[in-house]
Amino acid sequence: MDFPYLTTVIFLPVVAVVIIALLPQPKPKVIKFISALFTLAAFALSLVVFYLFDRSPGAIGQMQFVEKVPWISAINAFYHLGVDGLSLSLVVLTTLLGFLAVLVSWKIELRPREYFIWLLILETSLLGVFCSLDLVLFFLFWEVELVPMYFLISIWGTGRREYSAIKYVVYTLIGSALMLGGILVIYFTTGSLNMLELADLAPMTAVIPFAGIFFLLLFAFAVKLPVIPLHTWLPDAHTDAPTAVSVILAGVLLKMGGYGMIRLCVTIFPNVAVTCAPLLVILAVVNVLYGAAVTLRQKDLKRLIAYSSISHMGYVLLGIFALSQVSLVGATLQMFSHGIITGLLFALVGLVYDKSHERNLDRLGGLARQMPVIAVVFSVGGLAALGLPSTSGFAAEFITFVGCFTSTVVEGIRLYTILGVLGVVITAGYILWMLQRVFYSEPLEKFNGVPDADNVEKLCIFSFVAAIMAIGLYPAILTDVIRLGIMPIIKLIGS
Amino acid sequence: MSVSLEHYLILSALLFCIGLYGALSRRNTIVILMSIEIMLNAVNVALVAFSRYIVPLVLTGQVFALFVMVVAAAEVAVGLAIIIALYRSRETVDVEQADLMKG
Amino acid sequence: MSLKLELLTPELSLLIFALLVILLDLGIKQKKVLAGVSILGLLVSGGFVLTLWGRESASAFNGMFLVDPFALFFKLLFLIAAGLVILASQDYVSKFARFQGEYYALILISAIGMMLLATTGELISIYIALELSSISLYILTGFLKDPKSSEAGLKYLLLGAVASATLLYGMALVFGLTGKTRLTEIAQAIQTIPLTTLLDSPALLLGIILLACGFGFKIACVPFQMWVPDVYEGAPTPITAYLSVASKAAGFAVIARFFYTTFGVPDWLSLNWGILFASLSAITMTLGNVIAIAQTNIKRMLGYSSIAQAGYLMVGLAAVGVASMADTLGRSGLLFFLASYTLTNLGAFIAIIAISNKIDSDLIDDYTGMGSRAPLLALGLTLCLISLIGLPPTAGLIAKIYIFNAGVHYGLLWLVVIGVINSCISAYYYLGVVKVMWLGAPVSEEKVPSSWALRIVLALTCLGVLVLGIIPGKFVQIAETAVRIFTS
Amino acid sequence: MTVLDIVFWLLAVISIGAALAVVFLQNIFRAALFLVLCFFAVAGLFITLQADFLAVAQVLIYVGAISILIILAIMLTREMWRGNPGGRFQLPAFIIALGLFGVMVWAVINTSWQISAELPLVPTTAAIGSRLFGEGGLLLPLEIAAVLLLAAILGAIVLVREK
Amino acid sequence: MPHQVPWLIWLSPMFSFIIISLILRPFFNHHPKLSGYTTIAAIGISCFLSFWVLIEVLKAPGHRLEIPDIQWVVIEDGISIHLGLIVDALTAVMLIVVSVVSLLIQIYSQGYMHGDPGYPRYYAFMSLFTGFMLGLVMADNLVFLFLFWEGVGLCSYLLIGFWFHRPAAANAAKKAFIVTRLGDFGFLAAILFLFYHTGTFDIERLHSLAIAGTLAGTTLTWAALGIFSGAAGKSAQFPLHTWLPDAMEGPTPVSALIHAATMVAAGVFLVARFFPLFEHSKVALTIVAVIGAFTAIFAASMGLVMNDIKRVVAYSTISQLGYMMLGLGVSGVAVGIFHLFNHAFFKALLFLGAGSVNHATGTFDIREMGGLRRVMPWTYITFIIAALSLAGIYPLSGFWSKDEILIYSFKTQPFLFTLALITVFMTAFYIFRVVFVVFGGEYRGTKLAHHSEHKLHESPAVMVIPMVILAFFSAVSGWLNLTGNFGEFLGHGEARGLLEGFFGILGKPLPWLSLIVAGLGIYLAYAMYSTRRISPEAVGRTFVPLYTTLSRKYWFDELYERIFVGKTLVNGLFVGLEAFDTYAVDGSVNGIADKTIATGRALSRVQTGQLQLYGLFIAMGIVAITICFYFFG
Repeated sequence: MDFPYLTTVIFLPVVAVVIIALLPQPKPKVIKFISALFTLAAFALSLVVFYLFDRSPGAIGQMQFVEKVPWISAINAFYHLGVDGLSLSLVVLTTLLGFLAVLVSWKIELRPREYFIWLLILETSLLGVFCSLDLVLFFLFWEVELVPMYFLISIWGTGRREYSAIKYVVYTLIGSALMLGGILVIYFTTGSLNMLELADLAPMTAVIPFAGIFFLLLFAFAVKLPVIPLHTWLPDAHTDAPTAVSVILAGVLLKMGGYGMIRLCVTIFPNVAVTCAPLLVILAVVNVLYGAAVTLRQKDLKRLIAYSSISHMGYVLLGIFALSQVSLVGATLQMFSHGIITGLLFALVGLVYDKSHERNLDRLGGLARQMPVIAVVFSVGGLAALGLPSTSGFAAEFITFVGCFTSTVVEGIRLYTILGVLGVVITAGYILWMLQRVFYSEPLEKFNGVPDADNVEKLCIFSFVAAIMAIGLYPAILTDVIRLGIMPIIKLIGS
Repeated sequence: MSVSLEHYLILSALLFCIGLYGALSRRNTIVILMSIEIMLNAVNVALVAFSRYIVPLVLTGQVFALFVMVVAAAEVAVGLAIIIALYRSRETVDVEQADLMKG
Repeated sequence: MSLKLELLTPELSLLIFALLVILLDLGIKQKKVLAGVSILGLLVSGGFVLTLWGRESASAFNGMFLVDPFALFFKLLFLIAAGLVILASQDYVSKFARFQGEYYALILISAIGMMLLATTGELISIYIALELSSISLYILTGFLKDPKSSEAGLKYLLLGAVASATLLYGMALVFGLTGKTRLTEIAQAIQTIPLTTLLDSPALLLGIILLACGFGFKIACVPFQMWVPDVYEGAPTPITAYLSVASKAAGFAVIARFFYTTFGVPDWLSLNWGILFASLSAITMTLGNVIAIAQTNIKRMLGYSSIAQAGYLMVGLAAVGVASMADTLGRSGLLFFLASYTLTNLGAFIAIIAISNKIDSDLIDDYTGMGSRAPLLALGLTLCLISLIGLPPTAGLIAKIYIFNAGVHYGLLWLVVIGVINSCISAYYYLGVVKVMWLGAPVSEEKVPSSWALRIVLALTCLGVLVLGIIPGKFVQIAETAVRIFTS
Repeated sequence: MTVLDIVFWLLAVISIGAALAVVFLQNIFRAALFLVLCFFAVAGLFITLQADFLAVAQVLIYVGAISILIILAIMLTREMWRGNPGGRFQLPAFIIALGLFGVMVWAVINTSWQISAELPLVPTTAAIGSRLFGEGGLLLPLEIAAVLLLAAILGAIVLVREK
Repeated sequence: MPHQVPWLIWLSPMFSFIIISLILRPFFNHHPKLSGYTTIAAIGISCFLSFWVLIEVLKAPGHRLEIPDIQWVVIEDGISIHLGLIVDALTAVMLIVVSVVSLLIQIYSQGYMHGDPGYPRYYAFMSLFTGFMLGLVMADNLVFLFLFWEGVGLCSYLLIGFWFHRPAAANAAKKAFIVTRLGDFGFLAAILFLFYHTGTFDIERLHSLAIAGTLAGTTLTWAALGIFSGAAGKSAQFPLHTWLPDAMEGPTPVSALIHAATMVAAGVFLVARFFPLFEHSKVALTIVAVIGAFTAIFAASMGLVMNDIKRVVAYSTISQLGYMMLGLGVSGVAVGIFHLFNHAFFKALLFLGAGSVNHATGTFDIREMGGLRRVMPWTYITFIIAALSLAGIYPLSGFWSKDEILIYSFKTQPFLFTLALITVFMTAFYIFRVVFVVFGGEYRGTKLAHHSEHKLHESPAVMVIPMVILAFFSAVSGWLNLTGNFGEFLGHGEARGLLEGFFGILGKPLPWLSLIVAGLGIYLAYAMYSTRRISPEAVGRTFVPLYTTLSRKYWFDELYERIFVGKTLVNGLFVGLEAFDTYAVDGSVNGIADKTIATGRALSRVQTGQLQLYGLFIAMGIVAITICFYFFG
């Protein structure tokens, strides 16, 4: 076995945690630098992995950078890591946002040591989820994320942070609880926990019907994604979380849901997925339209962005359960794209709030004069969110739409796709309305002297913009890789 | 009708239930303890009866009953000790007043 | 008849040390020595257990005293628990300075009782061993002799006596049906009785129910759980820890062995009590968790939590019942869960002992700001609570996966789903404590000191919790080995 | 109806009556005395069951030790004047006890007991001795019982002595 | 010709945008002029190359050049989206229009935007827009086209909202974007629909499929209508017309370039680009014609009563775009595009004129103007030329293309012809109303004190010269088709001699009819606003309901914004959904949580501390379990 790339990527943040924990009385600056350094290293290494990733046709359906060590032999569980196109894109997303989240947190002054420790652990858990090929390992990483999230929201959050934190935890726990049930049933039906071996499970007698297992798993992912009506933790958690956590939450955590749906629900139970797809597609459209409609009513800037995520993740759901190759590629790209776009938006909301101490849209206004850089970047982010071509938002949504519309698997998918497309118009509505309320019209006197972004912040938000534009202008960077991961899954559906 | 195992068992059950009723309905802790002793005696009746009717040649049941007596003695000793300790601190042996902890 | 003394060495050595402690207490001024001697006794006993580990299973006293990996596993567990409790008592014993010797001796004696409980295979011995451990614990519960402690002792004793009387009646019925007292013989005798359902022999049915009730009292399952919160609250905190961990484990040990050996065949019989435990399990965990939410006293809260945990453990028990004879999963799950739970709960109690001792309160609200007043203790407690919820990277998660594994395997998916949803509910109140400790502003800036002994114990338990959570492979294997004897 | 039967019925009535008296008598001291009576009756029942050694042990342990202990405790706690009042759960306790009794009777009657036709061993003392100490005997519980008594004594001392 | 050159046409302004935004704006902000020069240079290059391309296309067989593609993204095995350029006659014409008008307007803007703090931003956006617009006309597949399509929409948004601190501008920008996006929704749907049926995004491939009849029937109709919906949004056709008048909140050169000459015409271009599809669907084509004709008269009617000079011109633009649609609908690419071509010049000129007037007076309200012919002769003359061209007066450019539309519609759709003819009258009236009010009579400006201190003055040369050039084009651009060359170039035309073309038309009755109608319009305007023989106030009073209806724009804004978006959606349906979300969904979750906690409290009250109760539970448990077994065991 060569260099354990994935293990290194996953545990680099933990190394930083150990260092930070062991330093006696470290200065906040030191902590921040260590965190930044290690997350950057993880990002760099993930880029190396991305670069080394074999894109040749022979690599289709192959997990790469596989590491497999026996772990709990009694239940046949392995420390089994590996990436394919699907997970690789999300790994890169996670390391990128992990690094940027550290930058976003540069101004943290309250208990910085704990804060960065939790943030780094969070990153590790997310990376672990995307790299695990063993169900128990997957579940373990899946659950690890809860603890840091709880602390991060409830200590460093704002507003009703404790309520939001516990709500988030309980919601996720219920989901993962059912997922655990599903995983166990799978294990006992097949005796295997290996995600690769489980692909396209041949019909066999299980304790409960396959559809039951499918929905047990799906529920967990639906909570994360989130799918209406399991979504109400999201606005609360996003709104009350500290900025960097909102970034990660919206940027990566929601993707765990989409990833899980593709990796487990669709891959293991393709036939059930096909049967249930019509229902889920309808839910997806509801997500898109309902989410957008409710977004339009929000008065709190952060809450607005949060609700917009619900709408945007609807496209992911739509793409996944349209069950065509293109739609799945689109959905994955949409996950990536939404990650950086919403990440950026939350980072910017954080900046606006830090500087103006105001998040209520009714009391904001005219900030474009006082913070031009933020205004410009916010506009770019907003436009990307509404799917303007040349941004990643468009590439992702467009590919998703094309995939859905041409899907032959689901009955009536075209109508639903068109309805989904309609969501784009509402999106434009709330994004532009928001931009107008925050930045346009006459500058308000109370915001005089409010500073614009400083250099660290600029570095951070410009990185986001660069990523958005890069993917938008040339999505093939990712789609070529994602496709490799999606193709074998689609073959399952065909069969 | 000749006396049989069932008779002893029903007697035992009756004694057991009287003991139980006493343990659950009396307020005086010492009476409760006495009721529990009745319950243990009831069990002994059953044990000895079983010994007599089921395995008359092996005296396991009787030995069992013997051990029960020992345990009963120990239980009573400790129980009374605790009651006295409680009495010292609370000046009562009324079980209904022992409700410092609840909820 | 050969006594095979070497098989008895763990219990005997411990007994000797218990006596030694009592004797030393008479003459020695430096009471710390007593704790040392007790620990030494536990170590010696543990050493003997380890020498027996890996040998062929053997028995003494005509098969009444069984030395198999299952028993050894539990013996080790009790020894570890007793050791940790004694170490954790270091900051606590000042409250009853006069009786330290008796205190340690009783802990050792009750440990002996529990060890015997796990190791005996005969009705009378089981009964006496049960009483031995119980009576020692009644005494320890009332040890403080303040109103709360005495009240707790009284409640525990009276209810315990009623429960043991019912247990005894159950034993009597089983004895009456079979004429035997050794479990294996009973099992054989039952198979000769021509039965197709339990209703054919109501006495057997009643016997099983009464036994379940008597043992259920020990493990605190619904509806035999109501003593738990009151006793936990009133008892000296180290004893609460001991009760919640060792006593419960002993209960599970004896139930697993008793029911499995005695009522393991025929299958329908096994299924019957399997379903019984499954139903009780569902009610137990739900009730425990739901009521725990309402608690304001941390010991009471942990009391209800331990009821809930018993509920999870009973999933394993139910799986043992529902399972066919050939499989070990339910029992090994039970064992692993118990090991994990023991460490975790002890860890939590150790932290609580340290904190309550200083702030002189068990109210959760008084834990406000502990994160800054006693960061290490708070961290340890947090970790243990997280493990109790069943979140990674702690033992709790693996244990839950493992035990639910068994449940799912034997078609108890409904129970597992109830179980996992219960863990979600439990997050609410466990995290409530965490929240108070880390989020609230401290009432005072005063640090909460703790002795080195306590810190080390806490660190050890936390380490154990983490190790079991991250690399559980080895320990799962041990659990698997420990139950294999049943299959042969 | 044999003599044995008559004795049984007599003892049964006495024991039940005494037990009821224990529970219901308001004078707690008298209740204790009726407990002694009950124990005697049970000892008599043991004799009807050919358990002569046990009967003696019953008298010694229960009547001689336990009852005295209880009476001592009654004196110590000076609670005589309060009597033996009923608690708040009398009715439910009665119903439950009745229910349990019903269940038990149902179980006893509906079970086909494998009655052995052999005659019991008499006298039992030697047999009990060999059952305890002999080959295949119950030595283990005996040893545990010793420890149990030790623990109980220890506990009683600790609990009763002043702080 | 090297293949890369056409790419440079649209990339050159893009580079300009990047240079301005990444280098000039951050580092050379104290030299704002640099950005103007950069833009002008970049667009100059584009303009130059456009002419080159035109020449190449003219020379090329079949009037088209082959440009190699760049693979953008592979979406499925064998199916990939390419970025490629289509360079044919239509492209060439559009390139000329866009680059020339844009270049002139950039030059003009140096004067108009002088001293504005957002000067570099203005030029950055303008570059960006020009780049997108040039790309739009060249894109060879739907995705690429859509990219540019949205890109110009974005620039329109940014430039309308250029003075974002004015709430009206911000609102207008938002409105423009959303309304056009509504149209784009149809366009996007059509793209998906076409791809679903054909598996390709390639425009030429779609053409050939339509021509071959593979793509036909309802499929084709629906696709065409989807495309038209996009076109209608961009070109502000009824019922998506409401955004364009509001878009006048942007700087005037922006209105000239984007909202008159180029972007709004992109809708017309789009229909032209997909004309083979429309051609094969009678229904679609008819709908295009009807919508076009209706929009023409509908917008013109509102133009009659507006008092804001830019709004008059804006409604005129909508009306003229309707004309172009009508042209496409009744006759084909050549006619519609020919009008687009001519319109670009005179309409841009009208806007620049309006800008020039505004530069002098500081207002757009024609009631505040008057008598400007004396102080602003250049503006006056050029404006008159543009107005005459718009009114379709022989031999100015507008005449030629409008006449063709009238002729064709007369042949095929007599009813639409009637509408078009009435529109001619209105057009002439409203534009000359402006001319007479603004330039005739005496100066009436009172409001703007700071302007009255200065003398009114002619605009600087940098503004006037582009106007003059445009005036030249406005006058003569129509002559390009005298010989039928232009039409033939676009694939649809009959050759004739130059003189025959120029004078021969006067021999036919229809042109005379339109000339007379236009003349009447001008005369009426003259009578009402110059000589005051007819009192406009009296007319207004006579037709109060009509006047109100027109000046309130048929209440379409109210209908859309207040009733539909406001009352029905945002404050209606969405409120309901939000309430549902808060109270039903979240409420039930919180309710369950609260219930659980309350249950916990209640149950913990059972724990009374009475140990006998606990004992009761034990005994009860035994009985209950036995009973359960009895009944269920």
